[in-house]
Order: sequence, then structure tokens, then C-alpha cells
Amino acid sequence: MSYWVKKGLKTGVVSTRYPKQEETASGITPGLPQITDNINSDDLISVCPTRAIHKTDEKLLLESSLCIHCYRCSRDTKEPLSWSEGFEWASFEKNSTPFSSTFGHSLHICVVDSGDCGACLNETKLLNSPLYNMHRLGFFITPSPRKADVLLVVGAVTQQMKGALLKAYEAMPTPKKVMAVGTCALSGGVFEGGFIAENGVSSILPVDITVPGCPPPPLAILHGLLSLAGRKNIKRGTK
Amino acid sequence: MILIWLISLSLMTSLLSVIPIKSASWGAKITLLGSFLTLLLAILTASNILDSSTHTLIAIPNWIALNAMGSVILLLISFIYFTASIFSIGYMNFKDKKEEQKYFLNFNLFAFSMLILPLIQEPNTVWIAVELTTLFSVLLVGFQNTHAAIEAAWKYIVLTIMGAAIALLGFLILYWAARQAGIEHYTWQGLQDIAPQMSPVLLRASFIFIFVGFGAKIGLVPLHTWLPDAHSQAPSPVCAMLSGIETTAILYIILRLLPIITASNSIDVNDWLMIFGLISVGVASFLILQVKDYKRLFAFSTVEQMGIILVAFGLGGHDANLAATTQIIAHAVTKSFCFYAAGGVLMYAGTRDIASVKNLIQRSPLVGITFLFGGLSIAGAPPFALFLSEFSILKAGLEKGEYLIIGLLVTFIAIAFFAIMYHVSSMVFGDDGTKNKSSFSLPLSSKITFAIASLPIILLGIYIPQNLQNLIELAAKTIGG
Amino acid sequence: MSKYILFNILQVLVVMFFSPLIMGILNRLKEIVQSKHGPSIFQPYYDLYKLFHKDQVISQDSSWIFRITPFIVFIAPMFVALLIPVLTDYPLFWAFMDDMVGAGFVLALGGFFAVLSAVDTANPYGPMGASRTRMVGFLAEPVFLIVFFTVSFVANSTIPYIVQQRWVTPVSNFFEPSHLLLLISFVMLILAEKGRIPVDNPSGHFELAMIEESKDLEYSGYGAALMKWGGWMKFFVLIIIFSNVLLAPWGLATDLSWGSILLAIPLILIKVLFFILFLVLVESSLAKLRLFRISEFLSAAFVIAVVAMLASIFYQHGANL
Amino acid sequence: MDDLLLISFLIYIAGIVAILVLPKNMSAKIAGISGSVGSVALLSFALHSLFSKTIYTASLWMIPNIGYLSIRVDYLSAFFLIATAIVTLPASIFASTRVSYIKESNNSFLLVLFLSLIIFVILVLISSNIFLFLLVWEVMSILIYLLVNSGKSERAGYIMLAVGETGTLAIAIAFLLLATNAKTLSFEGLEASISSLSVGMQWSVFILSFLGFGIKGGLIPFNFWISRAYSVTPTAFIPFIAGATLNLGLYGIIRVNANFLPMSEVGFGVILLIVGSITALIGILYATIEDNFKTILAHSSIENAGIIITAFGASMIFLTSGHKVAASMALVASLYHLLNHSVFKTLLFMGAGVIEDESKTKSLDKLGGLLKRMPWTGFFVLIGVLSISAMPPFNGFVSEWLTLESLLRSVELASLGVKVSFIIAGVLLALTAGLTVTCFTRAFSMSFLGMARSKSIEKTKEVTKTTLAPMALLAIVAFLLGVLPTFVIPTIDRAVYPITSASATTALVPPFFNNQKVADKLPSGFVNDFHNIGAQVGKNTLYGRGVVVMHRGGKDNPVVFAMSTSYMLITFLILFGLTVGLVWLLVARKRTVVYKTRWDGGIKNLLPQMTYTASGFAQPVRVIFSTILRSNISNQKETASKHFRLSIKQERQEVHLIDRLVLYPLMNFAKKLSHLLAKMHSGKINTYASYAILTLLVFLGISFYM
Amino acid sequence: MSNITPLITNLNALAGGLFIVSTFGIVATRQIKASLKFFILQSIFLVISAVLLGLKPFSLDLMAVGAINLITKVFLLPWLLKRMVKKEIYTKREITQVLNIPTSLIIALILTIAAYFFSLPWVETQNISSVVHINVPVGLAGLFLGAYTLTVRREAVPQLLGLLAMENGAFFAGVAIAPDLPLISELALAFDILILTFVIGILTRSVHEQIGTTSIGNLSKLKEEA
Repeated sequence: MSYWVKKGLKTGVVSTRYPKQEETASGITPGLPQITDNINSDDLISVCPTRAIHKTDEKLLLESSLCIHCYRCSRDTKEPLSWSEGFEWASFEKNSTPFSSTFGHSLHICVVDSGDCGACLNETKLLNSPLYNMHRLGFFITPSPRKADVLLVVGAVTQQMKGALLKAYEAMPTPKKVMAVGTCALSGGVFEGGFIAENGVSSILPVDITVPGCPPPPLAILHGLLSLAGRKNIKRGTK
Repeated sequence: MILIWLISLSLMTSLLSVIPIKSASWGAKITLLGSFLTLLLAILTASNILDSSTHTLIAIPNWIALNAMGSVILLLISFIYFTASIFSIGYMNFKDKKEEQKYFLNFNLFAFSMLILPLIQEPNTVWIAVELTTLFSVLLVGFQNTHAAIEAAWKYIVLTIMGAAIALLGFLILYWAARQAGIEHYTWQGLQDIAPQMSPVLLRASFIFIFVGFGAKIGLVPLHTWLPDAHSQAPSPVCAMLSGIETTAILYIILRLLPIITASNSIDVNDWLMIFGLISVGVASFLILQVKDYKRLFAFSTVEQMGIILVAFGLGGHDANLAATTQIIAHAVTKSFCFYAAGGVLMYAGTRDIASVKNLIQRSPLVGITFLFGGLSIAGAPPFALFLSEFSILKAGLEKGEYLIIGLLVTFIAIAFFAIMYHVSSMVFGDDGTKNKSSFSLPLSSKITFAIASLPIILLGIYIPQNLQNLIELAAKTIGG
Repeated sequence: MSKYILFNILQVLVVMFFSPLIMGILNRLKEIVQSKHGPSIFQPYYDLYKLFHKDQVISQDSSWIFRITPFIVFIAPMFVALLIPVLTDYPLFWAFMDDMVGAGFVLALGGFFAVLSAVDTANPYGPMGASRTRMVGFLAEPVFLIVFFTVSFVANSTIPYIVQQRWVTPVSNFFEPSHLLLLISFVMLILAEKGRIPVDNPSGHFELAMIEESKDLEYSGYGAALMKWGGWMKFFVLIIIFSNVLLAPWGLATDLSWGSILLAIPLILIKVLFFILFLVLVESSLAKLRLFRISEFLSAAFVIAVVAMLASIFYQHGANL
Repeated sequence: MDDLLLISFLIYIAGIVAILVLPKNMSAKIAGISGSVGSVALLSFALHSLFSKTIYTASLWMIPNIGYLSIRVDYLSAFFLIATAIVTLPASIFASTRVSYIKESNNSFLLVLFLSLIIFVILVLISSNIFLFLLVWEVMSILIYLLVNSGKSERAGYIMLAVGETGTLAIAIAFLLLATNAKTLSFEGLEASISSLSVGMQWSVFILSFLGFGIKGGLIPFNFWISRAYSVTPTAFIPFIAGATLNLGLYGIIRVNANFLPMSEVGFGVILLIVGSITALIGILYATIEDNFKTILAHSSIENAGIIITAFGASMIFLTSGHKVAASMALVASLYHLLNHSVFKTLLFMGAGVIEDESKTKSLDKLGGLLKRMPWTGFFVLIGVLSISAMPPFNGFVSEWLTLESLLRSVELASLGVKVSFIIAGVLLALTAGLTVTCFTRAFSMSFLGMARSKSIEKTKEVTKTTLAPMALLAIVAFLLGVLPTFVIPTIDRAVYPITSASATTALVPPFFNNQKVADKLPSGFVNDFHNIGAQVGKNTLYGRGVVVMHRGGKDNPVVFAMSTSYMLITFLILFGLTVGLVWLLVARKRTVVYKTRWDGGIKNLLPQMTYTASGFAQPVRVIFSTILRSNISNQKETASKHFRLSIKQERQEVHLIDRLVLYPLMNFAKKLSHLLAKMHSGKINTYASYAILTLLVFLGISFYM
Repeated sequence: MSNITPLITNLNALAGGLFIVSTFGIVATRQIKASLKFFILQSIFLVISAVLLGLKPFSLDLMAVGAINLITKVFLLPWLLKRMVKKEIYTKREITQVLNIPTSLIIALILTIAAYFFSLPWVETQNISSVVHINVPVGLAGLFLGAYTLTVRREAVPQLLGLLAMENGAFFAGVAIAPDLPLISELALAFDILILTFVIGILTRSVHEQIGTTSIGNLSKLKEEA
């Protein structure tokens, strides 16, 4: 019996029980800025580099799909925004539904890095660390889109990866869902409007569920997957 | 009487062929006629020998006679003489009448000198006849009058005459020995009768001189050096005669000597024959591997075949002698065919270089097939004559228990096969990059020659007529065993 | 007679329906060792259920071979399950249809088609996996034969039903050196044949490093389900051969009654569970070998098998003297 | 019925004459008809003589000193005639349809050669005189040589002919040694006098004949001609040459060992066993890495010859050590495999030839995706591939299984050393079997499956029905030989019985499972214990004299091994039907199937060159067996821009092991020696004269001291 | 045979000695013409030996042999050669031999001694005739030296002379061991030698015309291996 086996057995199971029990350990999420009504809007709008904080109809709004977690709104302003601690950010796009119950305990995920900075991918990788251990939920990453139910896209879909992403989507058998993870995948992030990338996955593929965050913490992604599997009820998208 | 006819017929043919008659190709016609009649006479002789009670024909007592072995040789000579004269017609391109006369005179005289070889009974005169074969054929070797042809002719004459001079001393010593023993009639038969009384020392010496001297003519290694030169430079019909029967006819002299030597118990002649035969077979078979000229190839193969025949006779015993006699016949008919085939290739390609002749089977199928046929048959492949005879030799050798000799012989035969087929295969089937059939066609006379000459090769490979078999048996008996 | 047939079919059904469970347990245990919670032990069933509910996407380049392969891969281990003593220690209806050597060929038939189908897709990774599977396959073949030789020398038969008796009658036979060595080499063979660590990492996601998995990379829907299921059944069958034929026939039904046969099922599963535990320890302790080190692994198995066989020969030779 | 042999000969000869006489455009049809009809006659003759237990003899003419050239069809000959006829029938149809693909040749001449070859193959099998045997043997070689060379590659044909001649001479010596002992050249005479052979003579005969026949049969170390010759022979003829003539070498080995040697030396069997298994391994190793389908098949012929000889060697060992039943079994395995090999190798060569002709490429690396373009050819080749890979229930499986089982029978032997040789052979054969699957999955999948790797494939079309018919026939035969071993084994057993004087049928196809009521002859326990197994039930449910191949051991150990392909087939079909049906009912009919492009990892443009090639497929084999294969990477060429490497080009050279160890050293030796001897011919007359004088001096010197 | 006088024996021995000396001359002279002259000398000594042996008891055969040899070799042959290959004999001078003259003479000497030893057992078979003791070794030596001439001389005519010297050697032995050879063979032999000379003459001329040299030893167009 090797050292690893001994160590593993000694440590015991460390996985979170997330959907059954609330996960509240500190540091599992950076949180999102929280818009409160009594806030000096101009300062915030000017300090936000991606226009995540913007004004529509004189109302200050936070577009989470644009936020890149730069913390300027909490650091470089006189009145810092307070950040919420949650992670259940995933939201369905319009007309999108979760999988039927058949997929509830078996979901295979094909991850496509369509040109991300590495952060989102890292967080995705962490999904099967001992702590998050998504296998316990029946979620598995598969290398082959043929066996995948979910296309998990990270990154802003660069021109070079566009074809590959489309191919991967084509290669998946129905029923299939697309999950966009991270700001870049949602909207293009800092690359929005540039020549190098599309403005997010939705510009080329029908996205079903989005997980904002730059990067979104593993639990956020897990939440998105659970929602997709129909095991967690969440809000509908507004778009 | 028939023997005298035979001699005079061929002599007449030679003389007639020089008569300056205007008629087109007079020499060729007369030669053809003469050789055909010679062949008929030879067959007649053979049947006479079979019928006669003593199995010998005597024309002039102590001078001209013929035994069964001689008859076999005579048959071969006349057969190849006949085919060669047919082949000459289409093959030779004479510049003028004079050249034609010269050719046919020499050709017929050459045939004459060989025809008398088995007939003459007095050994010293036999020596002269042997010398004559050289002298009459040397101009044929140099007939093409090119640098190479003359060089070949020179080497041929110098080395064979040198051998003949050595053999002359051998014959003189033989005579000395016979005289010492008090011989009555100095003939082969007389020698054989008196053999046990002759001095072994002298007999041994005479055998060595004759063996070495005529070995040069037969082409025994290392005295064979002239042979590939001469046989590659002579015109093909002459090559057929040189390789096919001249060697055989000279071998006949040694064969006549064999029973005498054996009877006197002076030298273990069988070992000599086997060892030097084997050396010939071995060296020649390796030499064939690297030839660059296809006529030289067949010439080396002659050296090899002579070696095999010597080994076969060296094995001794009735079976071996029988096999060896069959081998003589098979070799003669096959080798002459090979040279006709080579002549066909030469007519088609105009070069003797192996590397520049390719893809015969498509360019000129008939030439290709005949050449392949020749190659296979001389290499000893069945169902051709040489296979049967080589098989019999192996059989005889193994029955004698000569495992080492037969083992080596088989190895060398195999190597010779590789070597011959290596070249033949590349010539017949090698890809030359071209596809078209060439417009070349063989002259009719060549086709006829191929047909006639191939007949015995196939026939003797699978079936031996009873008469011929009887003749061979008788011939084998003359050597002893 | 009907019982013979029914029991035999029952054996197949046991193999069919418990093989995913075994895999589920194995995976769960492996994750536990890694301090993870791990998937449900019924996860394989969920996966199959889901896959049967998915559509298929098939490569345009592929032919009918791609489509029939899952069935053959699926049938081959069922077929073998007819031959081997899964539940009973007496021969059942199909028992003499084939022996262990033949069973090996039957399993190879599945592998054969799997390889063909991997190339059939024109997928760049499939042939790679196929080629490597074949490498493992031909290296394992001599070891198999040595095992058969040993078995044949010891039991004078290659019929599994007859072989199984040999090791325990008398029980002292169990402790023959040849027996134990044989078991070791057979375990190594199972690891190699089914692409377990250290030969292959069944949970790896990197196409270029795959051996076993890349062959069915292209399968989707029920094709993938059948392929996976067939693979699990093959694994289960191999474990059964190991535990029931080579290790010891303990816990098998000895008479022709429903009671004993139903009792045999849990007993067999417990036996297999022990094997699984052992496997978990092995797999968690070792690292995957580099591709061309696999030959070294298998040659080690070969040497062990040869030693086992020599031991058996000398043992027998000594007994004969 | 005896006239049928003559009739078949007459049909072949009539075909030859008709081809020569009638117009050229009819010659193909005539050859096809006369070849196939003649074969039917031959097949019925051979079957009849095997079943009616008659030995047909005849004498041809006599050659002095040689004796009568006689022919004899005994059971072994009859078996080989069956194997030949089964191959000849489809192969002649195939030849007649494909002969027109040989460019720039006189096709009717080639067909004449082909028909003559058939005649001579038959003659080899029936001749019973040493001289006649050698004669027809070598004529056969020459005919093959001519047919091989019609493919415009003389070197390969030459090597074949040259090595074949070596073989013929070795055989000739071996036979002559026997003849010297027997004082006759007829086979009967040799058989009659085996008891007087000394041990030394036995060994010489064995070694020489094994060498000689081994050359034709493709055994090491002189099998380098096979891959060369087979890969260049025109498609029309190679199926027959590969299917029928390779057998003759094996026939010779079996004939000599079984009939002309007293079988007292266990060493013969051990040599056969070891040489056979090494041959098999080397053969398949090179088949696995080859790039040309025909060459692969050629190497695989070597492999199969090795397997056949291994089984035969096992049989000889059993026989010398007195285990007659095991010997019969092994011999049945050997002959069964021989029959099977003829069938599937002919089939595969047809397929490979058709591929090469139609796609105009020789390299597996450039093929691909043919199954869609040539569906039927692909299907038949798949059956061939399944058979040769020993996949149940096809014929290769049965014989391979029998072979392995008979090797496992070494448990009956007492000698440790011999046992070890069995184990070595078994292990090598197992490795061979594994590599065979690798080799043929590679060959089949790389040519028929996946995407087309070159443009010429795109235009490839299915061949005509007349070309497909022979393939279909052979595929059916391969299948039948696979599922009906209980009919085949007793047939082969008729040929085996005279050799081993024990029946394999009673052991392998026990009467217990026949309709005959012989159960009472068996121990009662046996019947009671096993009366509920399917095998016994099968006697009522399945037509036939029994369907189970099993070996019955002693009383305490009733069944040693068992196998039934027909049962397997039925079970397999039931399982398959059930699975497909259930999947269809429950799942498939509700789901859709979409055809999309392959999943290539998302590469923009997957070129055929980028997919895994046949060379890549074989790379593991190359690496693992690098000690034997010794691939040399040479001529590495790089093109590079300023910063990047643009391309690397390498050439790989593999010199075959046998070439490296045997052929090239021999060739170099001969070359060196011949060049050395050629120095003798310096051209200078003075030198020549000095040879003469030196010879004279040496001779005189020798005689002086004599 | 028995009553050969000592004088004849001695003279014969002298002729034998001179025969060898002249043969050495054929081997070793540079001038072709000188070589021819030595050959004539050699033939004369052969004739002398034949005549001496034929004196007592008187043998017509041997006398005839002497006469034939005298006519053919001393007169006819040089005449024939002069006619056929005049130019070569009188203008050419052989510059190089294969071996230099001292070496070739030494080897020739060795050959002579070898000839003596080889012939010893033969002459011992006939112990009475002492002429045999002279003639056989000398003849054999002549044969050897003639052959040796062929190996060392490159020019055409000396090679012919070598051949003829070999025959002379054989004859020299022959007059002693086979004095009563049938005359017809002798005549034929002589005729033979003339044809030989004639043929070689023709060839020499062709060589000269075609190749431009008579240095036969340098020709090596026909050989194996470039």
C-alpha cells in the first residue's frame, strides 16, 4: 500500500456536499459587485472598464455577463461597491430548458477552450478536485463531443477557435446543451468588439445556460451544471 | 566401308564448297547437303554398330575403325554440324564471295577434322587430328577480323597448341611405354590389350601430359582461359561447334585413354578426374556470376559442363559411365542450341553485352523464348536433357557413396544455375522501359535450326529411345565398368 | 434440462446486470482513496440509461462495420459467460461449446471489430488507440497461452468447469507455487487486457495518451452504451475466470436448485468485491506506464507465468517419478 | 470414377489446345471454363478416392536406369488434390477475368502457362517416382517463374527460381539417398525399405528434404523469395500460386517424414516444431509492418506455413513417442490449417489484387475508404481477414484452435526437453496469433475503412460479378469449413489414418455425440454427468453426425477440451438477434441517426495524410521488435524557414532479417569469390601460358611423389 | 639399341647440351631475328641428335625424321615466316619482356633442373639405353623452356617460336624414346607444323593490320572485370 493510498485514506473524504448542504466555506467565491440604490453612479460607470456597470433608463445596472472581477468598483472609487458572497449565478437563456430527468444523474461535459486566458479553464479543472468532486453528482468531463451532453465553452471564441467550436457542437448528438462559462464566453469580455474574437459564444451557438464570472468559481459552474441537469431551480435569463 | 564414305564425304564437301560457282550461296548449299548426308551416314553407322556382333566397325584395320563411344560422338558431331550449317545460312553476312568461300572451307574442314577423330585408331595420328581441329577452327574464331576476334584467335591457337605440344610428349611417352611392353599394333585397342604390361611410371607420366595438354583444349580450369574469349568471338554456328562438339571430341581421346590407364593400375585416375572436374565446375560456376557477355556465359558453362562430365567419369562404374555418356550427349545438343539462341539475340540486339539487352520476351518474343529455353536447359532445369543426365550422375555418385564429391558437385551446379539464370532472366524479362515490340524477325533458317536443335533437348529430357539407349550402354561399356 | 438452460442464461444475466455495478463500486472506491466522495455506485447504470436515450451522430466516412461493432463487442463477453462457471461448479447447457482457448478467441473477436470500427471513423485518434490496443493484445497473447499451458499441464484440460476443480481437490493444491504465480500473472493480464492502470488510465481525458478509450471515442448514443457495457462485461468475465476458475470455485452452487443458485450470486459478488478492493489498491498505488514500457510490464507477467508453468511441470514430473 | 483424373487432365489439355487454336479473344473464357470444370472433375475424383478408400495407380513410360514413371493417388495425395481443386476452381475463373489487366502481354500465352501450371501442380501431388516428381516439381517452378515474371519484375522471379533450384537439388539428393537405400526410385519402394535406413541417413534425408521442401513451403531460412515474388505477380495468377503451390512444399515435408522416414527420431519433430514456430513469428512480424497488401499476404503465407509445420512437427513428436491419438489430432490440425490457408489466402490474394488493380496504388498508406466503393469485395475480404485472424466461427479459428490444443496435449509427453520445445512453439504461435490479428486488422482497416487517402481511390469502382463470384465461393467455403468441422475432420482423418494408424475422428468427434447408439460403450458416469449439456442435446436438434469437436481423455477426465463452431454460430446468431432486436425495440427506433463529419478534434481541415496511417499503426510493432526488425532511419531532410522547421522528411529502411542473415551474406560471398576468380582472367596471354606451365609442373610434382 | 657407341652417346649428349643452350637463347634474346636464329640452331641440334641416333643401328625412320625436320624447320619455316611476317622479324625489336632477362634465365634454369628430376623415374624404366638418359630430360627441358618462352615473351613471332620450341623439345625426347614412329605420322607432324606456322603468320598479319602492334602480350581486351 503506497504512501498515496495511506494518505488518501487517512485524510478521509473532504468533498463538499454542495447541493444538499449549503457550502459556505470562506474563499470559495470572489463574489459579484452588488448594486445598491444609493450610489454615486457616474464614478462607478467611469471606473468600470467593460461597461458592466452602466445606466439604462437612468437606472444603474450591473451586467454580470460583462464583469471581469477587476475590483475597481470596490477599490478605485470613493464609495466602494460591496460584493456579494454567493456563487449561484448561472442563468438560463431565453427559451432554454434544463435536461429531462434522464440526464439528472449522468451528464457528460465536453469542455472547449475557445480562447480563454486560462482562468476559466483552471476553475473548470478544479471541478473534479477532491473538494468539489463533481463525479459524485454524476457529472463527467469527456474528451469526445460524441459522448457529451453539454458543451462547456470558456473563452471569447477567437477566430481560430470558431471553427473548432462549431465542429464540436456539430459532433454532439442531440439532446445537447451549450453552457457558456466566464465573462469572455458570455459577452467577449475585454475582447468585445475586437477583431480577434466573437462577442461571446452566443453569437455563433445557441447558448442554453450562462455562468458569469471572471473566472466563475467552481461552485458557480457546478451550480450551472446542476441547473442544467434540472437538479437546481434557478431564475430565467432576462435577455 | 561406310566410314571411308563418311570421311571422304566431308572432305569432298570442303573441297566442293570452294569451287567458285556463281550461284548464290553455293557454299552454303553444298555444306547443307554435305552435312545432311553426313548426319544420315552417322545414323547409319550407329545402327550398323548396334547390329554388328562386336559392336565395332572396322574400315582399315589398325587405322580406321569405330566403336560405340565413337559412334555416339560421331552422331553428335554430325548432328551439330548439320544444325550449324543451317544456322550459318541466315546468320552469316558475307561481304563477298571470297569470304564466303573462306568461311565454308574452314567450316567444313573443321567438321572434317572432328569427324575423323573418333575414327582414327593410331594415337599419334589422333594427336595430329586434334591439332588440325585447332588449326582449322582458329581462322573461324578470328573470322570477324575485329581486334577482339583476332586477340581471341591468337589466345586460342597459342594456348591450345601449347597444350597440344605438351600432349605430344605424352603421346610419345605412351608410345615408349607401349614399345617397352612390346606392342604389336600401335592402336587404341592394341594399347588396351597390352595395358597391364606397360610401365606404370611411364603411363602415369603420359596420362599427365595428355591430360594437361588436352585439358587446355577441353577447357579444364586453369587451362580454360582462352575458352571464353574464343567462344565469345567466333560466329555463333562456329561457337556451337566449338563448345558443343570440339570439347566433346577431344574429351573422347581422354576417354579412350581411361580404360588403358585403369587397366594398368598406374594412377588413381578416378580421383584425378573427380578433383580436377570439381575444380572446373566450381571455378566456372562462380565465374559465370560475373560475366558481362552472354556468349562468354555459355562458354564458361561449357567449362562447367566438362567438369561435370569428368566428375561423372571419375565416379567410375557402369552407372556413372552411362550417366556421363548421357551427359555428353545432353550437353552437346543443349550447348549448341544455346549458342544458336545467343546468335539469335546477337542478330536482334547487335551487342554481346548482357546489360544492354533487356526485355527480350516483349521486344522479340521468339528470340526471348529461345534464349530462355537455352538458358534453362543448359542450367539443368527439367524437363530438358541435362536434367535427366545430371540426375543420373547424382544417382550414380550417391550409390557409389561419394557423398562429399556429390555434395560439392550439387552445390556448384546450383551456383551455376543461379549464375546462368541471373543473366538470362535479366535479359529476357528485365525491364528496359520500352513497350513496343520491335520489328525484328529471325531468318527462316534460324527458326528451322531452333526447331531441329530443340527437339533432342526436350525429347532426351523425358524419354530415351531404346536404340539410343542401347548405343549409350555400349558406349559406356567401352570405357569400362 | 430446462434448469440447465435457465441457469446458463441466468449466468449471462448476472454478468450483464452486475458488471456495471462492479464498475460503479470500483470507481467509487478509487475516488474514496483519493479523498473524494466519488460517484454513486450506480453511476454506470445512470450512464447507460442516459446513453440509450441519446441520438447518434456517426461519421460520414464510416461504414456498416462501425454500426455492427457495438453489438459484437457486447455479445462476445455474454458468449463467454455461457461457457464459464459463473454461478455453478457443474457444467451447464452451453458449457462444452468452447473451452478457455476458444473463449480467448471469442473475446478477441470483439476486440477485432472494435479495432476495425476505430479506423472506420477516419478519426485521427481512433486508429492510434486501435494500434496500441493491438500492441497490448499481441503482447498479452503469449502470456495467455502460457497460462493455458500451465492449466493444461496441471488439470489436463482447458474446460473451465474441469479446471476449477483441480485447484481445490485436495485443498493442498491451492498452495502449489504454480497456482499462486499463475494468479499473479493472470491479474497482470486482466489489467493489461482491460486497460487498467498501470497499462492505461481509464479516466484519462487526453486523446493522445489513450489506449482503450480512444477506440470508442466516436461512439454516441446506444452505440456508446453497448461498447461501454460490453467492456464492463468483459472485465467482469475476466474477473470471474480469475476468481472462479483459477483462484478457487468457492461459493459456487453445487446442486441444481434455485436456492443455491440464488445464494451463489451474492457470494460471487462478494468474491469479486475482494478482487475489486485489491484492484483499487493496485491502481491507486501505481502510475500509468509510458507506452513502450507496457511491453516490460507484460514481459514481467510472462516471466511469472513461465515460472508458474515450470513449477507445475517439475511438480508433475516429480510426482510421476 | 478413376477416369475422372484423366478426364480432368484432358479438360485442362483441351483448354490449352483450344486457347492455342481458337481466336485470342476467346482464350480467357476457355481458360476459365476448362480450369473450373477440370477442377470439379478433379475434386470429385479426389473425394471419391478418399471416401471409397481406393488407391489409384498408373504407370507412364519407362526411362532406362530410372524405371517406370508412375503415378499414385493415395489418401494423402487425395487430400492435397482436394485442397488444390478447391483453390483451382475459383482461381481459374478469377484468372480468366483478370488476365486482361496484365498490360502488354500475350494473354493467351499466359493462360496456357496457367493451365499447364495447374496440370503440373496436380502431377507433383500424384507422381510416385522420384525422377518424375523432381521433373514435374521443377517444371512447376519454372512455370511459376514465368507467370511471376509476366508482372514485369524479373528480379523477384529470378530469386524465386534460383532458390527453388537449390531446393530441388536438395530434394533430389535426399530422395536419391533414400533410393540408394531402397535400390528403387518408386515411392512404394522407398516406403517399403524405410526400416533399413541408418540413423545418419535418416538425418541427412530429413535435413535435406526439410531444407528443399521448406524453400518451396516458405520456411526459414530460405523464404526470402516469397515476399518478393508474390508482391509482383499479376493479380490474375497470384491467388492460385499462393493458394496451391505453397502447399506443395508442405506436401513434400509431410510425405517424406510420414512415409519415407521410420519416425523413430524425436529430433525431427522438434526441429519441425521449432523451425515452424519461428517461421510463423518472423513471417507475421514482417507482414505486420509491410506497406503493400500483397506483400503482407506473402509474409502471412510464410506465417501460415510455419503454423502448419509446427502442428505437423507436434504430430511427429507424438507419433515417435507413441501417442497416436494425439499425433492424429495434431496432423489433422496441420492439414486442416493447410486446407484453410489455401482457401482464405486465395480469397485474400484475389481481394488484394483487385484492390491494387482498381485503385492503382500499392501502398496501404494511400488506400482507405474502399468499403464504400467496393462493398462486396470488402465484404469478402473481411471474411478472409476474419478467417486468417482465426476469428470464430470461421475456418482459421478451427484449425488454429486445434493446433494450439494439440500443442497443449504435450502434457501427455514424458520428456521434459520435448515439453519445453512445445512450450516454446506454443508461445511463439500465440504471439503469432496476436500479431496476425494486428496485421490483418491493420491491412483491412487501412485499405477498406476510414477515408480515402489518395485521389485515385475516389474513382475506384466495384469489380464485375464474374470477378466477385470466385471470391464469394471461397468466402462461403471458408465459412463452411469453419462451421462444419465435424464433417471436415473425418474427411481429413481418412488421409491421416494411414500415417498415424490412429483415428482422430473418434477422439475429436466422439461417437457419443453421433446418432449412433454407442453411449453404452462409454463409462456410465460420463453419460450421467454430462447428459444435460448442449452438445448431447445437439444430436437431436441439429442435423449432422455430431457437431462438437472434443477430445476425450481417460475415464477420470472425460473431456479435455471441446469446441463447436456450429453451436457457437447458432448461439452467436441468437445472441446477436436478441441484442439487435431488443436494442431496436427499446431504443433505436426512437432515436435518430445523424451522419456528420468525423470528430477530428476540431482541426480546420483534416487532410488524409494527417490521419493515422498504416505505417503509424505498425509503429508499436516496430518499436517493440526493433531488435529483430532494425529499421534504419536514413536521409533525414529538414526544410526550415528562418525560425521554424517546415518539414522533416525521413526514409525508413528495413532489411528483412532473413535477407540480412542469409541472403545478402551469401550473395556477397558469391560476388566476392567470383570477382576474385575473375582476376584469373587478366587478359594477358603470358599469364595464361604460365597457368598451363604451372599446372603441368604441379601435376608432375604430384605424380613424382605418388 | 644396345650397341650404341660411346662416341655417339657423347656427341648426342653434346647436341643435347647445345640444344638446351639454344633454347635458352630463344627464351632470352631481345632481337626477334636472333630468336629465330636460335630456333634454327635448336632445330639443327635436333636434327643432329636424330641423325646420330639413327646411325647405329641404322634407322631409316630416324634419318627421315632428321631430314624432314631439317627441311621444314631449318629451311621452309624461316622462309615461310619471312614471307608472312617479314616486317616484324626484321624491323621489330622486343623492348620489354614480362620478366627481365636475368630473372627469366634463372627461372629457366630452375625449369631445366626440374625437368631433369621429373624425368628421372621415367628413364629408369629403361636402364639400357643411355641416350634416353640424355634425350628425355633435355626434351622435357626444351618443352618447359618453350612453354616458358610463351609466358615471358610478348611479341607474336617469339611466341610462335616458343610453341615450335616446345614441339622440338618433344621431338628431342621422341627421337630417343620413339625412334620407330610410323613415317606417315612424322610427315603429318611436319605438315602440321607448317600449317601452324602459316596460320600464325596469317594471324600475325591480321594482328598487325587490325591492331597496329605485334606485341601480343599487351593485348588484353578480352578479360573479365574492367
